[in-house]
Amino acid sequence: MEAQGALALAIGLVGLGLWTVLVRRNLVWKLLGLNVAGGGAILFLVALAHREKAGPALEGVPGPHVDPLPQALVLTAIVIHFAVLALALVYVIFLSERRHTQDVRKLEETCPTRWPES
Amino acid sequence: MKVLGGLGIVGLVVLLVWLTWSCFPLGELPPWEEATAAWGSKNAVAAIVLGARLWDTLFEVLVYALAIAGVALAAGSLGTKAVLPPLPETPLLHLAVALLLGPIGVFGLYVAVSGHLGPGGGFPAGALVGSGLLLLALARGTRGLTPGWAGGAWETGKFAVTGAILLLGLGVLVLGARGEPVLVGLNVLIALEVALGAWVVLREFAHVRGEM
Amino acid sequence: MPYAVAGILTYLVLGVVGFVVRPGWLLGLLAVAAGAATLALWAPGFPPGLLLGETWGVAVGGDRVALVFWALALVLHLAVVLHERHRTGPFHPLLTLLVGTSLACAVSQDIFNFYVVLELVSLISFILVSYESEPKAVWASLKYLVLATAGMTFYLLGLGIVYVRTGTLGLALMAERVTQGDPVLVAGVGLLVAGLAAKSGLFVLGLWLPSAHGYAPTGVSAILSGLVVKLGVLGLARLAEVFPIEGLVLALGVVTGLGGLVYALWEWDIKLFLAHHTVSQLGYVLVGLGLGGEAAWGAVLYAAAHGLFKGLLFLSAGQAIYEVGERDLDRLRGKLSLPCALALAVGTWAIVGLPPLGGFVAKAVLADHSTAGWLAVLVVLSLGTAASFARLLPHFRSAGRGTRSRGFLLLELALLTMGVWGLVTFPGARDVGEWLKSLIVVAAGYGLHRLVHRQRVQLPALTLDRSFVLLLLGTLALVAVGLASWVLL
Amino acid sequence: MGTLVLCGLAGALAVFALTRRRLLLGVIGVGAHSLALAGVYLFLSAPDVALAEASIGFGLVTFIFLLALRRSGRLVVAAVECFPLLYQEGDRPAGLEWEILARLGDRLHREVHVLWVCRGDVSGALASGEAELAAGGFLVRSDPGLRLSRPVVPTRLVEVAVGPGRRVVLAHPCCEALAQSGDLRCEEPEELARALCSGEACRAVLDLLTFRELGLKGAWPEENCAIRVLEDPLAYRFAVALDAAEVHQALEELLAELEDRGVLADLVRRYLG
Repeated sequence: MEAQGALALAIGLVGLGLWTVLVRRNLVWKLLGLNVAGGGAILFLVALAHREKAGPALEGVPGPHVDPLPQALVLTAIVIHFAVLALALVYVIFLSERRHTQDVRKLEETCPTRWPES
Repeated sequence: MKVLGGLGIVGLVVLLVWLTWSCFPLGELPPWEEATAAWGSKNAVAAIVLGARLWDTLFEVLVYALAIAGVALAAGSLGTKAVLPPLPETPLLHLAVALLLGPIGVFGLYVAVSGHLGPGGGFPAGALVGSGLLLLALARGTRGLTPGWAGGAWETGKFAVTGAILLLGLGVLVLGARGEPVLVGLNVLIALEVALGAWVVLREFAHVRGEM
Repeated sequence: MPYAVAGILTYLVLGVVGFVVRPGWLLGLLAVAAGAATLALWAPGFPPGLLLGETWGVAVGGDRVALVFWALALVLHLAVVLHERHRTGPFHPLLTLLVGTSLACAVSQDIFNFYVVLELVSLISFILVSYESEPKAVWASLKYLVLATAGMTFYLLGLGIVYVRTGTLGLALMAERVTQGDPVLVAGVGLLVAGLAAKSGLFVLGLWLPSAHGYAPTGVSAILSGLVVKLGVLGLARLAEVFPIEGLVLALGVVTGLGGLVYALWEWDIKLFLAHHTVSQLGYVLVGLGLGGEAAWGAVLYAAAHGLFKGLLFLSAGQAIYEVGERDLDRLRGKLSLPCALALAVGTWAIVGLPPLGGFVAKAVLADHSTAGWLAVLVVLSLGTAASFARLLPHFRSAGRGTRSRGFLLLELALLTMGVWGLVTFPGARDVGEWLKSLIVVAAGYGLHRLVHRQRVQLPALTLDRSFVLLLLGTLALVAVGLASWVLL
Repeated sequence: MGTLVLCGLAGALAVFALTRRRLLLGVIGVGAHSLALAGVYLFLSAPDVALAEASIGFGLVTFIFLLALRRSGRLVVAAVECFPLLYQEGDRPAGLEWEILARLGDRLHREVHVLWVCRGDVSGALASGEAELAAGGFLVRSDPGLRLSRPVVPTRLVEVAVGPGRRVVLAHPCCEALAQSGDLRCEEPEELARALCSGEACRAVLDLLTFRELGLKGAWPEENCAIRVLEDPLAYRFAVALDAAEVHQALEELLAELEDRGVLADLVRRYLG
C-alpha cells in the first residue's frame, strides 16, 4: 500500500513538473518544474524498491529488507540533478544580464534559431 | 501547441500508471549480505555506491566537479561582480551562526565517517557542511569570510581532491584494494569535495549580480 | 578489461590534473597517447563482464563496436587538439574529460552506467557549447540542457520499469532474462529509447541539436557532431542487441533522416547547415542499425566515417568563418584560403559517398546488406545529401594560400586510410557497379539541386516550447509504436 | 499510514508551489516539498536517500534558487529628466531623488536601474510592470492606479503671465487639472518656453521648479511678468506600482528615517538652495 501511494505521488510529480515546463514562460519556473519532475522520477525508483513491511538494508535490522540497488542509483541521480540545475541557473543569470529577460519567447526573438536570410 | 503538450502529458501519466499497476506484485529480492561482507560495510547502500558500483560513483563525482567548474566559468565571464551584502547586523544572528557552525561541522564529519555503518555518506555530509558555510557567509558577508583567498584557490583545491578520489578509484578498480579504510577514505574525500564545491557555487551565485 | 578501465581513468585523471596545472594543448597529446596505448593493449576486445566481479557490479565489454568508437574518439581528439592549439584556460582539460567519458561510454554494457556517463558527457557539452560566453551559444546550451534533462527523466522512469521486470541492469544478464511477449517491458524499453533519442538529438525528440552544434566553438562542434551525438545512438545499438526494437529504430531513422534533410536544404548559415546534416546522417546510421546483422556493422562504420568527415567539415567551416568573418554560405563564396577550401572539398567528397574515401565504404557495406525497400530510403537520403552539398561546389575555388592546419591534414589522411582499408577488406566496395551507382546518385543530386536551389522556404523555427511539446508527443509515439509492433508480431 | 499522509503533504506542497504567481513563493514551496519528500523516503525505509534529499534537494537546491532570484532581481525606475531632482550627468543619473533611490537600492539589496522615459509614458511603464517605481518631479495629488510616497520636496503651482492672451499648461497631471478649453498643452518644459517666446501663448501654468529652471534660462523677461501662486501646497513624490507593496513600504520607512535625521532637509538645501 505504501509503495502504491508513493508511486502515485511520483507519477503525479512527473506530470506536474512537465506541465510547469510546458505552460510557464519564465525560465526559472521551467527549471523549478524540471526539478520537481526529476524528484518524481527519483521517488519512482525508490518506491519500486520498497516491499511490504520491509526495513532498510542495514545489517542488524531484522525482517525483510528493501532493495538497496535502486537506492544506491538514486543517490547518484540526486547529485546529478543538482549539478545540472546549478549550471542551468547560472546560465539563466547570464541570460538575464545580457538579454535582460527570463522570458522564453523574448529570448527566442533575440536569438533566432535560423540565421536571417540575405 | 500547449493543448497538444497537455494531451502528451496526460498520455504519459496514463501510460506510467498502467505500467506501474501491471508491475505489481513486485518480485523477490536478491540477498545483499554477501556484498556488505565483501566490503566491510554494514550498510548495503554504501557497499554498492562505494564498492560494487564505484565506477558510476567516480563519474558522479566528476559530474559534480564539472558542474561547479561550469558555474565558475559562466559566472566569471559575467564580469560585473558585486559582493553580497550581509544580512542586517544582529548580534542574535551572529551568535546563532557561531553556535550552529560547530555542531554542523561535527555532524557532517560524523555522517561522512559513519556512512558505511549506517545511513549517511560523503555527499550528504558535504552538502551539510556547505550549507553551514553558506549560513556563515550570510551572517558575515562573503568578503569578510574569505579575506585574501582568491576564488581560484578553492577550485584548485576541489580539483586536487577530485583527482585524489579518481586515484583511489584506480586503486580499487585496477589494483583490487578494498575494505573499511577504503570506504571511509572515499567518504571523507567525497565529503570534502562536495563541501568545497558547494562553497564555490554559493560564492559564485552570491557574487554574480544579474539583472532581470 | 583492466587495461580499458585503466586507460579511461588515466584520461580522466589527466583531465582533472589539467584544471590544476594548465599545460594547454600538450595535455591533449598526452591523453591521446595514453588512450592509444591502452587501446593497443585490449585491441581485439574483451568479453562482457562485471567490474570487480561483484553481484551488482557495472557491466563493461569491449567488442568491435567499442573498438571503432575508441579509434574515432582518439583520432578526433587529436585532430581538434592540433587545430585548437592556441586555446588556454580550461578548454583542453574539458575536452580531455569529454573524450575520456566517451571512451567509458563505448565500453559500457549497463543501462544505469549509460545514464551516468551520458549525463557527464552532456554536462561537459553544455559547458563547452557556451565556452565563449556568446549569449546565442548560452541560450542554445540552455535549450539543450532543458530538453536533455527532460529526456533523461523519461530514461530514469524506463530504467525503473526495466529493472523491476528483469532484476538487473547489465545488458548480458538482461538478455537471458527477457521474456518475450511482455508489454510492460516493451513500454519500459520505449521510454529508454525516448530518453536516448532526446539525448542524441534525433528528430523530433531532440530538436536542440542544430542550434547547439551551430553556435558552439569550432573544435567543440567537431567533437559534438563527430562523437558525442553518436553515443546516444550507441546506446540504442546496445539496447537493440537485447530487445527487439528494430521497428522503433527504423521509424526514428526515417523521421530523423528526412527531417534533418529538409531543414538542411534551406539553411544558409554554414555551421547550422552542417548541424542539420548531422541530424540527417544520424538517420542514415539508425536505418542501418534497425536493419540489424551486417547492416548494423555498416551503420557503425558509417558513424565512424561521419565522425571523421563531419569533424573535417566543421573545422573547415570554423576556419572559413574565422577567415572571412561571415557565416552565410553565399557570402563565403570564393573567399576561402586553399587549405580551407580543400578540406571543405574532401569533406564534401566523403559525405556524398564518392569513392575511395571513408564515407563510400560504409555506404557500400550498408547497401550490400539491406533489403530493396530500405535501400530506396537510403538512396533518397543520399540524394538529398548530395543535393544540399551541391551548394558548396562554388566554394572550392580558393582565394589564396592561407595557413595550414594539421587538424585538417590528419582527418583527410584518416578518411583516406579508412577508404583504402575498406577497399581492401570488403569485396563489395571494389565492385565497379557500386562506384557507378554512387556517381549516378551524386549526379542526380546535383540535378535536384538545380531544381530546388531557387526556392526559399521558411520552415518553422525550432523553439524551446515547440521542441518540448514534440519531445512529449514523440515519447508517447515511440511507446505506441513499440506496443503496436509487439501486438502485430 | 504515515507514508500516505506524508505523500499527500508532499503532493499538496508541490501543487501549491507550482501554481503560485510569485517566484519566491514557488521556490520556498518547492523547498518545503523536498523536505516532505525526504520524510516519505524515511518511511519507505531509504534513510540514505532521505538524508541526501534533505541535504541536497532541500538544502543546496533551495539555496541556489534563492540566491539566483536575489541576484537576478533589479529595481527598475521609470525616470523623467527633471533638473535638479533627477538628471543625467554624463551617462550616470544624479540629483536629489537619485540620492534617495541609491539608498533605497542598498536597503532592498537590489540594483537600481534607471529607465529614462517621457512624462507621458510613466503611468504606462508602471502599469505594465516594466518599472516598479517612478521618479523625476512626479506631481500628483492622488491616483487609484498608483501608490504615492510621502512628500519628498514641497512645491506649488504658479501661473506666469507676460501679458493677456492664450494660456499654456505643462502636462503634469496636477497642472492639467487646471487646464481650460482653449489652453495649449506641452509635454516638455522646453516646448512651453518656446510657446512663450514665440508669442503663441502669453500665460503659463507650471510648477515652481520648472518655473525656476526656465527663468534661469531666460524664457521670459524677469521684470515685467506677473506671478500668481495657485492652489494649495503640493509636493514632488515617488510613485510606486500597485503590486510592489514591498518597495513602497521600504521607501516610506527610508523617507521617514531621512526626514527624522534631517538628511532630507540637507539634500533640499544642497540641491535647491
